[in-house]
Amino acid sequence: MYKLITAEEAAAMIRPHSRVAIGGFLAVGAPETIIDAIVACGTKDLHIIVIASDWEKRGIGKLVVNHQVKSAQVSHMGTNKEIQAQMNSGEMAIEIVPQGTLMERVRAFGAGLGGVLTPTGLGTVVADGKQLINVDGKDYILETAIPSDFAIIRAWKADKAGNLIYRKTARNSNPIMAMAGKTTIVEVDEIVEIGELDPEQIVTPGVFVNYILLSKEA
Amino acid sequence: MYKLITAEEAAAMIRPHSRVAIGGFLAVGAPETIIDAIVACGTKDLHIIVIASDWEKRGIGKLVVNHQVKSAQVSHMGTNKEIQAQMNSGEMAIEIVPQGTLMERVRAFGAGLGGVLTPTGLGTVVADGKQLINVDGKDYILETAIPSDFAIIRAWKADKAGNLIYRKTARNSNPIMAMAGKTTIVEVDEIVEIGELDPEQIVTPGVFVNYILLSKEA
Amino acid sequence: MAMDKRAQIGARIAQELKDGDYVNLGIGLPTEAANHIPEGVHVIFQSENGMMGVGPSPEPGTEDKDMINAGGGFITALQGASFFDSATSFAIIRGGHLDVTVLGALQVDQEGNLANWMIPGKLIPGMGGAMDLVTGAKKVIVAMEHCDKNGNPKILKKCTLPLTAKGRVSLIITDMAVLELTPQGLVLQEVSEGYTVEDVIKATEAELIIPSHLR
Amino acid sequence: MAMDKRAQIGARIAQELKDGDYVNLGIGLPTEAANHIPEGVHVIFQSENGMMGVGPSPEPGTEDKDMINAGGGFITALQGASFFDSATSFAIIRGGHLDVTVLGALQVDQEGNLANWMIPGKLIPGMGGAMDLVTGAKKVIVAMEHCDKNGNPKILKKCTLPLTAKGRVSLIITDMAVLELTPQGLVLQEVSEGYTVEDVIKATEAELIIPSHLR
Repeated sequence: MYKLITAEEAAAMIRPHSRVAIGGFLAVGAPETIIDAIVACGTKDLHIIVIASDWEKRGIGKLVVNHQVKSAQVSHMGTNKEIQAQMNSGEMAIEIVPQGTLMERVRAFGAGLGGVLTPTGLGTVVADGKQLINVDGKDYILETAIPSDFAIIRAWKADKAGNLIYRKTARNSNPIMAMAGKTTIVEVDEIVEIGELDPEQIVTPGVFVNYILLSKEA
Repeated sequence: MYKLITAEEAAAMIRPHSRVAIGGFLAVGAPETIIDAIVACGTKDLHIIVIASDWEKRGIGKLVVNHQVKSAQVSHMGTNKEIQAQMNSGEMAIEIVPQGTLMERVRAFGAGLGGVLTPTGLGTVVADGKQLINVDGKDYILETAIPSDFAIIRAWKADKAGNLIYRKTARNSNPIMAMAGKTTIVEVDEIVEIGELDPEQIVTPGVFVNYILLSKEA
Repeated sequence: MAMDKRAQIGARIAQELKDGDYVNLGIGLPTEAANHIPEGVHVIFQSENGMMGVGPSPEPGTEDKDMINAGGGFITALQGASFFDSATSFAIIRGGHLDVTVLGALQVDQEGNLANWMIPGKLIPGMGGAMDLVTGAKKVIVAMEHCDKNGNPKILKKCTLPLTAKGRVSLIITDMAVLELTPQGLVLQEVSEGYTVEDVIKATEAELIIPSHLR
Repeated sequence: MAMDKRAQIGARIAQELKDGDYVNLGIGLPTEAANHIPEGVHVIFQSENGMMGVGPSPEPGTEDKDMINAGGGFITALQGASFFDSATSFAIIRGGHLDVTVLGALQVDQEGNLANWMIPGKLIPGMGGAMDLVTGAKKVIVAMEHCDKNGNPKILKKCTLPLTAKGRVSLIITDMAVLELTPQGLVLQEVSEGYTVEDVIKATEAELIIPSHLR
C-alpha cells in the first residue's frame, strides 16, 4: 500500500547516481511538481530514462538545464538544445533508444524480464555491439531490460487503494514507467475515495505504487 | 476497420492446421459461440494456444473432445481429463508453457517482437533445449514469440469503431490474444454506437480487430 | 486433512501477512489463510487470471459468471479492486511486485527447491501460474501437510519430482512445524502443539537445523 | 516549401489511404495528407504517444493541455477514439497492425533504405518513434521535397547518412514524382505537372526504372 508524501520528501529519496524513469511525453503527463522539487534539491549525477528531453523550462528539461543529469536513455531530443549541447560537450552520456524499444525495455524491467527481441534498429547503428538472434528465419536485436531505482510519474486520479487513471494523451509512458521503478512515486491531481474509480477502468493497479503526492499544478 | 460476420463465417475461415489463439480462462471469457461453430464445422488438425484446457463441455474442451485439436500450447490441463488422455495416447502434441511465459510469448507475436527473456522455468524442464542468456549477471531463458493465424476472443462490448471492453475476470487473456492474431475475430455481447464507450476506458483499440460477431450467449 | 489442521495451518500462514501486503494464495489449503487475517490487518489478494482485491466467496445464488479466481471458484470484488489482463497480472508476479505467494507442494527440499506441478507418468496438469509465482514473488511460502498420505516425508534432502522453481522457497508451514530456509540450511522454527522436535525430525528427510530455543 | 507544393504532396499521399486504414502521419509535411482525405473515405489516425482517432487541430482557445500529437501540437479526438499507453502504441506499430506510415526523409535509396534521424556531427535529435514505424507498418511512404534546399538529390543509390531502417520503404511521394520500390528496383510511376521524365532523372541519383506508360 502506498504512503502519502510531499514533493520534498520524494525529491529527498532520490540520491546522486539514482536511476530515475520519468513519465511524460514532450512534458505532457510529466510529474512537474516532483521535477521542481528535485531541481530545488539540486541532486546531481542522475541517470534518467525518458521518452523525450522535453523543453528547457518544462518537464525533464529543467533537470538538464540545472546540470543534474549525468546520463540518459532517451529517444528524442529535438525540442531541447541544452541536452544536445551537454551531449556534444561530453557533460552528459546519452544512449539514444528507439521509442518502442525504450518502452519494451522499461516494461521488461517492470515485468521481471531480462529483455526482448525486436526487429527495430536492424541494419542501423542501434544494432551496433548488440547480439542478433534469429527466430523462425528472422533476425532480431536482443535489447536488455533497463533497470531503474525510481519511477516518477504523473496520473490524473488515484484512489485510496493507490489505483491510478490517466487523462487523454497524458497517459503515454506513465503506466509503463509506473511498473518499472523499484520505488514508484506518483504525482496526481486528485485522490478520491476507494470505490470512486470503476475497477474496470483502472489503468495502473495500486500494487505498482509506493508513494503518492498531490500535484501543485492541479 | 472490422467487418460484422456470423459465427459460421468465422468458423469457415479457420482451416486444418490453422494456429488459433483462443481467449478465456477456465472457460470464463471464452468465445463459446465461435467455438461451437468450429465444432459444428468439424475442422481438424488445429493448433491451439490457450491458457487452460477448460472443461469437456465448456470452452476449448469441446474442440478437444471432438478430436479437432492436433497440438496445443497450454499452461494448465487439470480440469480436462480428455486432453490428458489424448496427450498420453499421442493423439495430441502438447507444449506445456508457464502461464506468464505463455502470455508474454503471445504478446510478443502481437507486438512484433521475436521473444522475451524470462527467469521463469530456470532450473526446470521448461528450460530444456532452450538458450540461456545472461543479462547483468542473471540468467534468463530465451522464450520465442508464439505465432498465430487467428485469434478468437470474447469481449463484453464493442463500439462501431471496433474498440473493445471486457467484463470483470472475463478479461483475462482476451486483450493479449486480441493483439496476436494475424486475423482477430471477436465475439461480443453487444455492439454499441461510436461514442458510447469512453475513449479512456477502452482496453483493446479497434486497430487489433478484424471481425466481430454477436454471442449467442448474450 | 481434518478441518482443525487446515484452520491451524491457515492461521499460521495469516501471521506471515502484514498490513498492506499484496498476496497470491494458491488453490486449496493456502486459501484457508484468508479466513484468519487478524482484525486491523488489510491484505490485498490477487487472482492471477487478472484481478487485485479479491473478496470472499459470494452468497449462494449471487454468483457472477464472470467472477472467478485462478482455481475456477466464484469470487467477489472488494472496494478498491481492479481488473487487468493476464499479461499485466504476470508482470505483477514476475516483476517482484507481489509481497507473498503461498502454494501447496508435492515435495520441497532443503535447498528451497519446490516440486508441485507434475508426477511423471501419472499426472501432468501443467504448472499454470505456479512457476511464475515461485520465481517472482518476494516471499514464497509453502503450505502443506508435513507427510504424504502414506506417511512419507515431503520435505526432502533433494526433490525427486520435476521442479517448479529452484531455490525460491523461504518458509514451509505444515501441520507439524514451521521451517525456514536460511543460507545455513533448513531451520526448524516452530513445532506444533502435540508434536516433539523428534517427531518432526522423524517425519522429515531433509537435514534440519535445530535452534537453541527448541533444544 | 510553397503551400501549393505541400498541398499537392498531401493530396497525393491521401490517394494512398483507403477507407478503414489505420495511419500514422509523421511530423511536418506528411500531416498535410489529413487535409485531403476524399469525402466518404474514413481513415483513422494514430498518434504514437498513445492515441487512435486523432481529429483536427482545436480551435484557438479550446486547446486541452493533455491532448497533443507526437509532434507536440494540440489535437482533438474524434468519436471512436481511444487512449492507450506508449508500449501498446508501439505494439500496434511494431506488430504490423498499422496499415500505413508516412514519414519525411533526409535521404532514401533505391534499396528502400531510409535515413531521417541524424546528421553526424551536426544534429542528433534522436529517432523517436521513426525506427519502429518504418520497421513495423505494413506500408511505408516517404513524403518529401525531391531535392534538398541546395538542389542536391535526396533519392540516392545508397544512403550515406545513418539509416532509420533497411529496405522498408515502399513508395516515395515528392513534389516532382511518385516512385515505387519493387523487387526489380525503383520505378518512376508518376511525374508531376510541370516536370518531364528527364527532369526527374536529373534530380535523382538513384537508378530509375521508367515504365512504358511514361516513355
